[in-house]
Amino acid sequence: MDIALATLLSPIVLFFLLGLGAALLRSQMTIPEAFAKGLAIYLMMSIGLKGGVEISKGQLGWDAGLVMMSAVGLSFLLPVLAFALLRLTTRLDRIDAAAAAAHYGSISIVTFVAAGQAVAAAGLEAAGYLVAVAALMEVPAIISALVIANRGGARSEAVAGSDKGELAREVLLNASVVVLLGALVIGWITGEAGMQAVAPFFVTPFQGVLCLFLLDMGLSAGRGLRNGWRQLGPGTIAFGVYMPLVSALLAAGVAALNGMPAGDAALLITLAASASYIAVPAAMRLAMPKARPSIYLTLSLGITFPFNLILGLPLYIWLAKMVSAGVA
Amino acid sequence: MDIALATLLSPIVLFFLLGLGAALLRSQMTIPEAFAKGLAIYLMMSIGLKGGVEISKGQLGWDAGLVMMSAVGLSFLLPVLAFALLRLTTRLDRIDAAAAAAHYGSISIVTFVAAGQAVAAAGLEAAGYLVAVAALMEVPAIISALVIANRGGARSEAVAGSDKGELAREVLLNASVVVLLGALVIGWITGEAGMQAVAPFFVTPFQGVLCLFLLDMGLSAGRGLRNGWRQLGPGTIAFGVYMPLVSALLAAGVAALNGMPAGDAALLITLAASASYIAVPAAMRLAMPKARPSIYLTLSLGITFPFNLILGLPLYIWLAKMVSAGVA
Amino acid sequence: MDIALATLLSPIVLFFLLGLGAALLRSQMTIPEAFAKGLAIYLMMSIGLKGGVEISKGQLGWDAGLVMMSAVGLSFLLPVLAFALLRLTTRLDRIDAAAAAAHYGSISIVTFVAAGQAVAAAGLEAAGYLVAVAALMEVPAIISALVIANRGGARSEAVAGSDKGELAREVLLNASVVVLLGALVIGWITGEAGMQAVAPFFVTPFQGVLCLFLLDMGLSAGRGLRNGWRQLGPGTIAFGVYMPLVSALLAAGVAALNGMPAGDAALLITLAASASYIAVPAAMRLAMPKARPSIYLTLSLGITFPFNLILGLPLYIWLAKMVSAGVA
Amino acid sequence: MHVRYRCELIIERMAAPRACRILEEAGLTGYTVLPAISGLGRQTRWNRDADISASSDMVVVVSIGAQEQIEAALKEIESLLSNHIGVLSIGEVNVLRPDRF
Amino acid sequence: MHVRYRCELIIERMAAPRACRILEEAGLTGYTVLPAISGLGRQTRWNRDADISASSDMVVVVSIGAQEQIEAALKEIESLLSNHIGVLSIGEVNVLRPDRF
Amino acid sequence: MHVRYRCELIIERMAAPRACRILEEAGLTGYTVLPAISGLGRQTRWNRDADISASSDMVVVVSIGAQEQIEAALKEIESLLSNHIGVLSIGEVNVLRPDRF
Ligand SMILES: Nc1ncnc2c1ncn2[C@@H]1O[C@H](COP(=O)(O)O)[C@@H](O)[C@H]1O
Ligand SMILES: Nc1ncnc2c1ncn2[C@@H]1O[C@H](COP(=O)(O)O)[C@@H](O)[C@H]1O
Ligand SMILES: Nc1ncnc2c1ncn2[C@@H]1O[C@H](COP(=O)(O)O)[C@@H](O)[C@H]1O
Ligand code: NA
Ligand code: NA
Ligand code: NA
Repeated sequence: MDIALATLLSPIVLFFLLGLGAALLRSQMTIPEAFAKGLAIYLMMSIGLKGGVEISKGQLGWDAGLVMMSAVGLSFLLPVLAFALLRLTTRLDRIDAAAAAAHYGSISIVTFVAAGQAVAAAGLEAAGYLVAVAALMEVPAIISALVIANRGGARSEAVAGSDKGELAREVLLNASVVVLLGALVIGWITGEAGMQAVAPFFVTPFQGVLCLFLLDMGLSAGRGLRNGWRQLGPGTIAFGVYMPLVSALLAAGVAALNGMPAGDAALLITLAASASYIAVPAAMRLAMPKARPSIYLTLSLGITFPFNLILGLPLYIWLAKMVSAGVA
Repeated sequence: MDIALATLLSPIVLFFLLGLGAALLRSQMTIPEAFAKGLAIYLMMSIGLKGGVEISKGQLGWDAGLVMMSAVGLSFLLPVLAFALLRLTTRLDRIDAAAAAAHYGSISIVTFVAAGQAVAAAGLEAAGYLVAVAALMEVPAIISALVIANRGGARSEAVAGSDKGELAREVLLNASVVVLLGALVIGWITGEAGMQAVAPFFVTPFQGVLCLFLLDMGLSAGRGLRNGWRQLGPGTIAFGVYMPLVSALLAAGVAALNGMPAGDAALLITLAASASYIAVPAAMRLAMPKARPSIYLTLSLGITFPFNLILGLPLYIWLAKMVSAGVA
Repeated sequence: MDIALATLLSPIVLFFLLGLGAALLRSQMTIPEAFAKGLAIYLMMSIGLKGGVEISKGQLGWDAGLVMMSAVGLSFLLPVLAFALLRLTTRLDRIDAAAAAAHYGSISIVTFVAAGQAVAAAGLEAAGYLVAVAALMEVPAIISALVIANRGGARSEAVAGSDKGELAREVLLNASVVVLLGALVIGWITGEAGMQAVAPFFVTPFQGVLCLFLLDMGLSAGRGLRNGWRQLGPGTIAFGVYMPLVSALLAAGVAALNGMPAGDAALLITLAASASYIAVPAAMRLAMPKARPSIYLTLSLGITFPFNLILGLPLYIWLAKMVSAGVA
Repeated sequence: MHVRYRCELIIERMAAPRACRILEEAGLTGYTVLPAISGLGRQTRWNRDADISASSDMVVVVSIGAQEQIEAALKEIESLLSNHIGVLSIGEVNVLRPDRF
Repeated sequence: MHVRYRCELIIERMAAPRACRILEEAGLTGYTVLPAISGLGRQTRWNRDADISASSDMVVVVSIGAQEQIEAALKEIESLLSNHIGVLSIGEVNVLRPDRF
Repeated sequence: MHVRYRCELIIERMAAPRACRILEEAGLTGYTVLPAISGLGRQTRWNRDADISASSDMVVVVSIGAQEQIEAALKEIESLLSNHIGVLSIGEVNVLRPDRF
């Protein structure tokens, strides 16, 4: 399959593999956190701006609104499914399972970007409002997971020292929501004209920055795997591989129902299939401190992310083509 | 007014507002200090280089020399005025008033850059040596403020552990003076030819980097306001708005006397109207440790900076046009 | 000499001098470590990619293989020579001398890059595989130095708490080896086509980033000199200047024997003449903790690096032209 | 000099604001938060620069205070540590200007 | 092991060099400066990443020394703290190689 | 509360993993590593942001533990410090949940 090979040999995947390999070989090299965090903000600004400019060109119609609502629905729903699967097939307790489930309902913005590039490489086009879809899918999964976790017996009391609004602020105003949605609106307002001035920073070098960021993600994923894989049973590891496929199928259904064109469908499917590894872990430390990061992070960053990046993407594009061909 | 609206809707202003809003809503998002400091050095290198290259193209005449001297004079003078106004209209004590006054005699390089862009958007041109003017205006205000503070009764004894040269080094060799003047000289030496090689880094992406930096400034300004506004009385807040106007009028007079063209005049006026929020606060911690940062920073970064960025710039350009029209 | 002047007035040298001057004047300005480390990784990725793409265009023949082997030999050999010279002409003890010697057998990637630019400015061309040569020359010198240090009397016992593999991992999998070789292979695989997508980040702004990095190196070198020069006797200081010349002559011989074209020869000579200041110092802290960083760093970063950058490069290019003319 | 107590709480970065609120409410006059870069516990082995999610990062909260205030904070901190990862230790120190604590 | 003193000074970043000079002149053989990321005092609430001016940043200076040297530094540090923001605390510790302090 | 010991080792960054291995092997249940930004010793004066090689950087390893484990680590640490630059100090502290150490 050509797309599969092209994906595998793209610089971003190769740099990810470089980082992964170095970490697995126990290299001590690191990319400073402050630098990587700066790059992450750059990436989100860039994605938001580009999405906003795309939106400003066309018109947001009813169909986009419907897709957004379905996506929010998916994000609410997927954790329920993920939780059920985890409880049935693994020994994770309620809290650990709920926390892991939250990650799978939410999204990974880097996977989304990689999908965007694979979509373009496959000669398809994607609408700008999908960036808004990405931002909208970040949060609902967290709410679902909280509800699931709290239903289990003892109502969760407030943790000592916690402040009423802090969880809401962390969930609704975390860096990725603020920057993604903010830049989207700014791109929308300033449009193509405003973009021209900042494109040499936010558009042209984007792919290269992504390489650097993926090198860091590879290092993180590799170290996470090395420290954490022992805590994952085979059932949990399998979940990290089949859950994205389950989500992808569900999202493909949603895409078919909405009659989405192939490019858009591929991105929606990827969003559903991807798992969060920055925003949700932070929220989980506040909301479910007893859930173990070594479980949910190793799953999401160590297993699902590489799987999606290397094997998932070509599959999701193929699926999107099937779906939109069936529709057309 | 078209310029006003264009300013308000420029990406840099919008990103500033995004940061400001996020901070006021108590988002916890931050941009790592190490990353922001790196960006600040980048911005100053870029500004310095561009100014130097501009200078290398033409010739620095007597008129430029006169403007530089007047600007230094302004920087010495403005703190005296600011101090008098603060003492008359607020309850700040001598030390707090002197420290705040120092900020208003010195300059904000980001405001200067934003003015440069607004000037270009208004179809005007500005000379390269204004960068040198900016660098020259950083320091004199600090000296003025020190003299003012020390005149009040008890001569200030040396603080325990202080080293004779340390204040001079901090004031004359801080990052912004070193990088701005250094890059200016380097741009001057290497000229257009040397610039070509580095323009893809220092020129083309500049605007985009500025957006990222202004997002951070918005976050800082918003947090400063939230923590600090209670300590500012209405008189002090009003000062943060009218003082830039007073400075602008004085600088407009200087521009008229020097017969400066509109673009140059707009930049000089902006420099006078702007208030420092990095170099002077640092110097104040050394020189007047008892002055409260919560006063001078909230004033300069929380009130005057947004005022200048959003409302001031169009005004200063208009003022500059008046002045240079009157001259011509 | 035109090349000499052009080198001296290139932006990168001027920014280095700016940093050096500021540090010697005791400016407190710094570039945050996290930011500088991020830039260093960027630079190595860029160099590696470019080298890899170059290799992908042509064919790696026997001659390249021979050069690589000779370069590895040089890296093994130079520390022996450096050690002997240090022991004969200075009062450094065995450990300090061996540690310093390791730096001179290894290489400085920034000097290599500056040489690449000087070579291009001189109208010469250099082959891509020289990047691989650079990566290969990093490590052997460390091994030589360890052997030398251990031969002296008491066999070194393992330091408490040390882990068998840690030194090997530090030496073979440090950031510069991983990133340089990794990016080289990636560039080789993706070739010109893959490079196009990332060139706006890794190629076009490279020179500008280098300016920023050299500003930081100037600051480091200046501070190192100020703190450390007292510990260096005149013999040691002289070594920092003549050792690169000795290495250059040896490398020129190797280049002649291999019949290398002038551009390639200039780079090989520069590699031999340059001294490491990041990878080897880190390895020395692990392998020879008793050697004093104030000696080897001041030598390598404070004396040899500026010497090579400012005076050495034109010389090495001239030498390379002689050698390749003699060959042809 | 006067005897006071130095309370040092090694705690997850995300939970630090909760710890700080507890200290503030117990009447301690101040605290300072220091970053950490890596660590080992019974369950975790973490490294700041090697984990892009930063979800295992710890910080150290140091607060100098009088016995009374520290005791007032103890119970709540114990409760916090029943949910969050962390280690509390309290040492005796001498301070200048005792009225400040 | 031998008894020495651990002097910990939480102080404004800009004033830290002054504190360090005092320690050095008092004959202490060394010190180490640690960064802080946020804090609360009676007057300030600061956060390193949230203040672009960095003018409220604090650092922590730790110096292990003998009683004599620390006492020699105390008066000057007290004077420093009358101008600059900061908190000093001194605790008893045990050290190896006592001749080094 | 219960008496335990706070072991603080100021040590070269490159040698910190060695120190940590020693602590771990001695049976200490955990440690936390803090970054330092500058320092002065009898031989060195260093600053993190001012040295691109980072070869003089120090870190601070803090470990709270029981006397027994700390004593078990002492000899090896002493040996480590005969090779590497560093300062060890041990103070008495009170902890909650003593069984954890
Ligand atoms: N005894 C200890 N001394 C110092 N830090 C500790 C100790 N135990 C745990 N920590 C810190 O707390 C984190 C979590 O510990 P744990 O909950 O035991 O896995 C570790 O990664 C360390 O950073
Ligand atoms: N009791 C305390 N314990 C620890 N740190 C403190 C304490 N009091 C003040 N600080 C630190 O010193 C800074 C200034 O304190 P203040 O001068 O009281 O506003 C605070 O922001 C804290 O970082
Ligand atoms: N007495 C001390 N107190 C705190 N830190 C110290 C002390 N002595 C040395 N250090 C730290 O250890 C480093 C090396 O010290 P030295 O081996 O004495 O040159 C210094 O740069 C300081 O960071
Ligand atoms: Na998902
Ligand atoms: Na001004
Ligand atoms: Na060499």
